[in-house]
Amino acid sequence: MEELVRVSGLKYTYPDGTVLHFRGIDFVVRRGEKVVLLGPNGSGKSTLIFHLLGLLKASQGTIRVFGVDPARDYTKIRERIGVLIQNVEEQIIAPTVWDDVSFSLRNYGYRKDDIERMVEEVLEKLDIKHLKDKVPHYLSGGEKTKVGLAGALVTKPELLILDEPFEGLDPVCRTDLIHLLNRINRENGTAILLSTHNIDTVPLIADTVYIMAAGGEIVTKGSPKEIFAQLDLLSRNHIEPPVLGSLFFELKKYGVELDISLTVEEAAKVIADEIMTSRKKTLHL
Amino acid sequence: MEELVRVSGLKYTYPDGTVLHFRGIDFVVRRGEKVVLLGPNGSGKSTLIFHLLGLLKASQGTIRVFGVDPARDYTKIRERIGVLIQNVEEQIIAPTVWDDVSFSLRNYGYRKDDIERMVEEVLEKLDIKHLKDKVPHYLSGGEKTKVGLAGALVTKPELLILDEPFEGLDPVCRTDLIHLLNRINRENGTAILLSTHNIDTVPLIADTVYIMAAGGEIVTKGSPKEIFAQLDLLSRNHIEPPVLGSLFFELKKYGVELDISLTVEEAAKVIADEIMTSRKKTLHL
Amino acid sequence: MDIGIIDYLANSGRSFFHRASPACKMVFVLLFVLSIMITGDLVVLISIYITLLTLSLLTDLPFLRVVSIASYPAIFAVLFAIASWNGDPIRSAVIVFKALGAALTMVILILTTPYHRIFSCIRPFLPQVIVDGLFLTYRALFILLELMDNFIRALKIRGGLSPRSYRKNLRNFAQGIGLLLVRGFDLAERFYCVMRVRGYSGRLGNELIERKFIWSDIFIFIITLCVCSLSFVVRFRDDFNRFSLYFLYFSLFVFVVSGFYHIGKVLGVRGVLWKS
Amino acid sequence: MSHIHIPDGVLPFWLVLLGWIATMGFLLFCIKRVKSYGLEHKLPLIGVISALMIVGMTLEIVPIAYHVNLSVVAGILLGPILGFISVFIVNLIIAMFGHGGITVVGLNTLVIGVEAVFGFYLFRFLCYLFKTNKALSISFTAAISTVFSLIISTSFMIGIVYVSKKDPFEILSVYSHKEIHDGESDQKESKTKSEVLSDGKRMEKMSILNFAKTVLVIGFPGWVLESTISGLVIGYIFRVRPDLVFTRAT
Repeated sequence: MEELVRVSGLKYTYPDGTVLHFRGIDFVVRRGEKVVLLGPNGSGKSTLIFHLLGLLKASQGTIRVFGVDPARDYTKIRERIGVLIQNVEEQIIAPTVWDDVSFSLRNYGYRKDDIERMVEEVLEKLDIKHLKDKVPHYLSGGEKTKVGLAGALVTKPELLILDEPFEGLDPVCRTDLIHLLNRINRENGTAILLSTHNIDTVPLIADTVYIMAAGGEIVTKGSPKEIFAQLDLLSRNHIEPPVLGSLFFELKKYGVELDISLTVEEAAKVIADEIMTSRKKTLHL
Repeated sequence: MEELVRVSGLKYTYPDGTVLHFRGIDFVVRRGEKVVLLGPNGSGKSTLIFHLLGLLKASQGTIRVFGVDPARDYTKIRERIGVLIQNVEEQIIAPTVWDDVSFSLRNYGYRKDDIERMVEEVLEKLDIKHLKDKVPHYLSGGEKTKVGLAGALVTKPELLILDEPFEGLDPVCRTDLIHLLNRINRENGTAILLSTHNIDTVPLIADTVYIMAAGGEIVTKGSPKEIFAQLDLLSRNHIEPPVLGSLFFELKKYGVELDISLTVEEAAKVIADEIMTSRKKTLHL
Repeated sequence: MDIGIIDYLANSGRSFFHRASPACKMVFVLLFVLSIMITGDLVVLISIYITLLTLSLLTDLPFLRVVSIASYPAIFAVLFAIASWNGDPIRSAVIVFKALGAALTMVILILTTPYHRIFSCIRPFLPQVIVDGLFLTYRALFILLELMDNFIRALKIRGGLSPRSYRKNLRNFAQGIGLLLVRGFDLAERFYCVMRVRGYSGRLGNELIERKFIWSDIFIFIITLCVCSLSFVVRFRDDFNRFSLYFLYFSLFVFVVSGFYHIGKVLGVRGVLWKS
Repeated sequence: MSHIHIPDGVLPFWLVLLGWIATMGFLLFCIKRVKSYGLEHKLPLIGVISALMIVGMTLEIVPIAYHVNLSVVAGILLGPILGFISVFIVNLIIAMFGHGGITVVGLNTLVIGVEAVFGFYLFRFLCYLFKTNKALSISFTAAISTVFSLIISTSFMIGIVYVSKKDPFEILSVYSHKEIHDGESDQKESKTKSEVLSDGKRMEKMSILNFAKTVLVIGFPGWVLESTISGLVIGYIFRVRPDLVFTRAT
């Protein structure tokens, strides 16, 4: 698959002198892929994302987004990228929902009726048409996230970048958002790059997970299952494994070795199967 | 045990006319108890807490905190309550950590050497003595929470109230905080009242859980185990059950009925036991 | 000055005044303020003020609150009046009523029209930077107000606000403002990032304006025209002075009638007096 | 009330118009300068600081109508150019609350803009002069700058009222104009006219003095409040983020 993003050997020095060095594995996002960047607070997830958006300039290393260096040519690729930064609240800058969702279209110089149509479409898709004329500060947290997302999706980007989108959402809103993102990925083939420290959401959305350690090192990558089998690696990097991962790990200690499953349904099936087969054997004998 | 807090039949009308009515069960916190208030965003958890702190005045119902009505006599009880409200950032008022931790002591008119001693003590306890002269603005999220907590604990309160303390913390910081709170509760006998929508933390800290529904109704109370056995009640109130709770629920569907356990270790033990007994039976036969 | 409440009332109101087009209400403001400015006749000024009171009844908003919000400049006007006192009470009254009338006009506008609508109406008359500055200010205002609420709450909980220790309060407030400023700079930085990422090129807000003319527009327009022409006539045709009293009686009559109407039908007694 | 918001209807039309023209002129100049610094970067700052000034006004620190303006703080942090733009935005918005006249936004902007601009230069100058680099002395310097800027802006405001040359009555009241007008045909009446004029002059002198006195008396507690707060705020910011106090001025 075509590579949309590749970051390698990135080094960035903060104004206070701290250095973030993205060593180790190259960071890659391919077309249509759902990538999760997992790491503790302060591991540099946001910094990495800021580099992809051309907001920071690396002192070393290469960054390619759609084949160009975003620090220099972000305007060339900006319509192909949708962004939802941390604190959605601060991402909504226009006075009404409609204005905010149409913000980038208007600034990119789209035609008026095109704008109307595209905004209508995206509001419909996210099911927030009724909020059109609302003022952002009267929206709930979940609604704000959706409005922010609508603003990011309105240009029909090929790559959607989300920085800690689950922050401040309650579990129900979070699940909603995950379903929505998966749908967008499925229907439009939009690649998704998402940073989070909420590990429980990872299995529900990720094709590929990158684990970042403090200081910016990319420790490992892999599918959620591969990653969560390496419990020691996770805990070494201050990442708490998901509950089910730990459960299977604990079971191993009791001598019960089962395939790791990361959704409740699968896990229940695996465990129940194991118990049933044991029982059946009992019966058969 | 002595009741520290009792709220019954509270009714509050927001400026926009929305009414929050805490119907149903009385809300009670006893000395030394750890109570968790669980509910989706907008269910009125914060509103309830604001009432306890005398920040809002109920139009109906009674509130007793240490036997007095906080809306009228909060100053009488303020030294017995430590508070960490949502958004620690705005709660850290003073320009350095020391100034901030000593803030309430200075306002309550403590003597200078008492202040020094008490601040020293609490910083020691929370293991943040090295931050003493730091500017809070530059601290990490976890450190900020600790500083806020130190400011709340410095008067050695009998009741500690925390509103969504886990918001914005990564899992490792969260676990840290939970351990810390449990320790404080154990060592000083401080009662803890904590509101959250993060259900996975509940079994780790709660003695008693109150479930709130949208509109302020207190739907049910009980120990974590009792609560999480009622999966349908949770989902009806837009609360996602914890992963292990759902797992046991799913297992039931396969005909495997086990005792619900809410920590990974326990759950692993229960499942492993079940599998082992089945296997053993096999062997015995 | 409770900005939160004002904004809420403007956004949530459903009266015919709220529904009227912002442009029409701008014309209303323009002509009413003009009428107030050009006239020097106290009777006419009082009549205009009473007409404005009637209009504020028609906004379905808590009446006393509206009037009290609009009474703030009276403090300054009284100051100007006292300062130039020469024994003529009428002259002072004229000064005060001019300020009151103009303020009430503005307040009716602001309580029935969301800010951003007003900004987009004045957009053609101001440089783009200022308009975008206004939009951003408006947006930042509510984020900062929330921060300030949190801060005040923290202050109350931690004993930083005591009724009589002004020195301590002053100090703590200053820290709070400092805190907000520091947070504000962070906020500005993030706004900047967002604007860059989303391709800001000098257009922030309010593009979606429906240009429908509804009957409430016509109603407001007619009243405005009446008041304005009366004020002009009285100002420039001296022989018309003696009729200004009729204007006063008439406006008073309308006010009383609509007052009763509202007490009875729309709001109920409590609502008219003080609905919080 | 560290400064007086001039309400609608007390100043003559020509002065109000002049105020608008001057303010617009300055604004255009400022905007041109800002554009050369990069609008994208400065606009959010203007928005946020303006919002903060308004938030500051809602804080009732001492009951009654005293509130802080933070115009000098805005000046110090933003610099004179951005500071002036901010002041205009704030004035326009608060005029919509009926808080200070809508027709005199121009003049009010000039008055408070003077505060911000002078505050900035005074603060920088005093810091340079005394080589202040401690939080306490920074606070003190900011407070002193605030006091002087307030004196300057208040004098400027009194000046504006004086320049309007008339005491408000003559401009406002149709009758006085009319009396003078009607008298022109008649000799005897014209004497009355000169009497009226000299009378007016005397009254005018007295009233401007009265006005100045009242403004100073009422303003004084406001000045103390405003400069204390401004000093403390700048001191706080200097302790927390010193880089903000001495950024390159715009």
